[in-house]
Amino acid sequence: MLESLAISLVDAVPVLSGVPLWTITLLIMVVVAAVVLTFALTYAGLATYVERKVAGDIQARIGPNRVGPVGILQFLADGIKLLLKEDIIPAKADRFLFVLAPYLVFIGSFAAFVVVPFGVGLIASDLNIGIYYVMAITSLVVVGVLVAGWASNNKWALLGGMRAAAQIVSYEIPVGMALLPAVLIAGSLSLQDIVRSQGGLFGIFGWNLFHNPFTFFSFFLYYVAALAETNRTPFDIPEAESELVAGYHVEYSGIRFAFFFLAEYGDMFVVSALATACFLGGWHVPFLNAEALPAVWGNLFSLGVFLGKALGLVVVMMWVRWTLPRLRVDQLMRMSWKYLVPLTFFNLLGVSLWLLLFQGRGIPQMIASLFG
Amino acid sequence: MKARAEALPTQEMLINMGPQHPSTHGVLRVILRTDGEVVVNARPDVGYLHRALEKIGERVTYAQFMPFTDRLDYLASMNCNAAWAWAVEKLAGIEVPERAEYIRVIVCELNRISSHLIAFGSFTADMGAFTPFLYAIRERERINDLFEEICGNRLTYNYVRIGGVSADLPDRFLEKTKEFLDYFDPKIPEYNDLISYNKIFVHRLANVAVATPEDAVAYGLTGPNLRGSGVRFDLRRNEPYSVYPKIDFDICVGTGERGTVGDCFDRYMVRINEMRESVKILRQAIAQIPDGPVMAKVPRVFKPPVGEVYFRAENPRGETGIYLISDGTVNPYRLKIRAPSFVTMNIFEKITRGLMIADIVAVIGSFDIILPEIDR
Amino acid sequence: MEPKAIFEAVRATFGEAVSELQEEGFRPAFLVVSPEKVREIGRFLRDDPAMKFDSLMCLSGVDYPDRFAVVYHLHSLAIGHRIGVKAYLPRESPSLPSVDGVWPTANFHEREAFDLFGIVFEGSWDLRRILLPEDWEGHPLRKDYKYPEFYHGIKV
Amino acid sequence: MSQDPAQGGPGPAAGPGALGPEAHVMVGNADKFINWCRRSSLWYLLFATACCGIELMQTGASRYDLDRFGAVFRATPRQSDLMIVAGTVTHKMAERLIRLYEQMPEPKYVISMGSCANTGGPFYKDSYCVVKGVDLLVPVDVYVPGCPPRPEALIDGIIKLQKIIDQKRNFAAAAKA
Repeated sequence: MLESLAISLVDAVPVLSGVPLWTITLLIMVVVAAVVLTFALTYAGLATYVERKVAGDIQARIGPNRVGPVGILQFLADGIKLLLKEDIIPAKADRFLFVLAPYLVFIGSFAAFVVVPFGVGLIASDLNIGIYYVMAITSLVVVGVLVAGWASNNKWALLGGMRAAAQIVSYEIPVGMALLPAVLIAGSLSLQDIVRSQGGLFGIFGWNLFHNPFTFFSFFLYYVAALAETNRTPFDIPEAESELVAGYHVEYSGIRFAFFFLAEYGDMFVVSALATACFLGGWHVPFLNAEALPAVWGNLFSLGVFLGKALGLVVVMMWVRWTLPRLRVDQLMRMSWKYLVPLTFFNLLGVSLWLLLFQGRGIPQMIASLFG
Repeated sequence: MKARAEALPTQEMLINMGPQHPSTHGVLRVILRTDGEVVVNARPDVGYLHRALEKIGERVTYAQFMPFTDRLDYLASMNCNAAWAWAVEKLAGIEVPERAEYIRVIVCELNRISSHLIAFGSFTADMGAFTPFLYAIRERERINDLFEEICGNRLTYNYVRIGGVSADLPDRFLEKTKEFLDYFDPKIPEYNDLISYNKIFVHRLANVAVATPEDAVAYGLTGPNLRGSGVRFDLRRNEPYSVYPKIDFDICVGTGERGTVGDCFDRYMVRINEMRESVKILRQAIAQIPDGPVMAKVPRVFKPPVGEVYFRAENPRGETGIYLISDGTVNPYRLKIRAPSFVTMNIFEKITRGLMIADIVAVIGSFDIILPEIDR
Repeated sequence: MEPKAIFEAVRATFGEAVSELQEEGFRPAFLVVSPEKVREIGRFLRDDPAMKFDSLMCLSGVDYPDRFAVVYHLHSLAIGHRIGVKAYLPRESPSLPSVDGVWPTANFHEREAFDLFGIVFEGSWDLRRILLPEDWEGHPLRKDYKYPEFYHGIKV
Repeated sequence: MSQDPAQGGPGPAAGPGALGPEAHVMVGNADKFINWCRRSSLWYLLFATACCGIELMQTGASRYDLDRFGAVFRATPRQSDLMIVAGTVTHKMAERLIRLYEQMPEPKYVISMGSCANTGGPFYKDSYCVVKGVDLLVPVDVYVPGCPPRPEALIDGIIKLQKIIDQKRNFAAAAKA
């Protein structure tokens, strides 16, 4: 895809004709990566600010309001401050792994942004195995967390790392199973294809959420399991401030800690984006087809829609965090293996049978066909 | 499966929890021996806030010790003030005007509410739900405002004096208290909706760290912790002092409504229900309070007769006992404070065996311990 | 049960080990017992159906002008009466049997008395310093305690 | 840049001649920016020893809301910039307190909150085991008097600390050296 883009660029701009094609491809790659990363970091920074504001609102407080207008530059101050902090590596820590862990977590969380279908044409790389790519690359997070817990040579961190490993491994299964109905309906693993499959019918009844009762249920199963995968309350047992002090990142300071912190918000966005793409129709909105708009407007419009939906889900996560207490580690495991895993399997079976019986048509389509 | 478990050698881990830990409520240290997440043994190590109150008590006069009682249990300063005053009055045989006794009961019950609010809030925060804590503080601030009006301070009040209270209630204080009660009463069901009966919360607490009634008595649990184990015993009723006999209220006990009698949830619910009872007591006390003086004639420095007194009062954390020995001079000869939290920590090692690390936090929170009282 | 009656009943069982009843000026009244019999008397007070002192409210060490004492305040939840028990000890190497087998709650109190007075409770589960650091010198609540100048290089 | 900020100190630091005037402007602005970041993001260690801890909690809670100033609590010393010593420090606690301070990454600040932390407070005279002021253990930036200080007083202490941070000269000190 990038190569074809490079060829068309060379065709359009004659000056570039002497430059080897791979350089241009590489350049485009770098530019796309920079754009995605900038977006991801800005989003993560702003999300911390929004989190504090949401928390403040829920808790009858104000939240940050001194740093910049209405406190919006808070994330900048926090970020630069963390960057300038002393870099501490504990004496007894495993230096190499200790340094490596934050990058693993960071990469695991932000590399997933590559396949997020932000708009009609706004996708860094429309992989044909998009969903599997996300599931695979986000697994890097658990490796990073485990490594962080181990390398810190701190018992709280170790407990946190172990909890994280057990938790994320358990919840990968329901997450994957809950996403599969969307794949079945679209017949593709590419996220963009999945989004496209949800158009039509006033733009809202095509959503997989309303396709049939099983997918409706699937969305909530996915959201709960995904909440657990991002280590957010009520499933934040790897950090569990009141139990494990700060869990796996208890020994991390400065910018290394910032990586963990940003990765958490990155993760939140990724799972919300997946939910949006697979169940909430991605960038589809009622009564307006973004694909029919002129390219620039269509892209901008669909970007806005997609971000609106995904960030809405992120805010719901924050809301949940500041409302619910935390599960215990054994209850967490029980919830995954005894409830979520069987339910998602059941759901998958239900969706498959539905598709088989009704030739892939959802309830809205059937109703629509009833009325001609 | 069993053979495999034997093939994998495991080791117990020694974890040091505290003195700086978010949920030890201060500088408590717990030495955990764990097998993975399961606690084999949790031994409390106290004394990080030992400030030698008992030694100080021997070196100052009876009246001078009053400010130190504020710092004995800073979440319930009024109750500690009053307990000290009652103990000294019993030793020296001082009669207190009735209005002063009513004022003491009013401030004590207000402080009981604010102390239980912190217990409720910090407990839920320990369980991972941070928001109820801020709601509790929001309500507590209003009680602080009331106390600020009567004595000028928000935390360490030093309001009760030996022989009465330092000043009469300010204008409109009783009306404002009533307004607060009207505001506060509907909040309790709101807390229950928000968190008490939350499924996760109940699952975390029910059947965890059960203190049987026999154990609770043998290990000297008192106050809400004892009542949480289903023992109907309240010093305000069973060994009445001050004007409590004239006031009608229920003793809240643990009923095991979501698990076993004496589990963490029961101890928690006893506190929630006690706030409601305190509201009831306050309404009656406000209705009954007579006019009159608020201070008996007591010289600033006085010499009680030779003798020994053990007085105990029902404080938010349990029974605060004061053992006073007078040798007829202006200073106490010996002062021992039987602090409820200190005694409570005794049972900690016994009931935490086999729990998980997350439960340790729940146990500490459900006992509502406070460190200056443990260490004095 | 009145203190007088309790005194008579305990005296009937233990004889001279219960030497006097301190009543005037003492609330609650005290049975003065000989220290080596404390555990037996404690068990009797707890188990006797007429006594049922199931709760040890407080256990304190006291440094009287010429001798130490360990003071037990007992209360019966079942019956509702109270009594004090006092055992006088010599100032030189004070020690007496531990009662933590009778009332488990005694353990922390005994550790505290050991820490602050240096009274040794024989047969205790776990007699260590509780409030002060392990390497602290002296027992601060003794009347003749001299404040140290420095602790670990920090001025006291 | 990793210079000890304590060396900076208040007042003009960079000597003339070492750098040209344009460089001074740049250094000054960079300093201002860094100081702004540091002062706006004072994460304090969740560490309460005694009574003042309750006032610290209430300062962070609904009515006073330290979060307005960008100050949030962190449970681990590794991620904190500011240690608010809230309450009495005993000799048994002293070593732990020093260790906590040492675990915090530079630049770090200490606010001594309340009379006990300032001087030993009411326990100064008769107590054998209270440290007579936390400044015997760790360097203190701001002392907040009171027993316990009101939340307003603590907030004032934090604003005072922000002013101290404003006066630090990070680059200038480095340029001078």
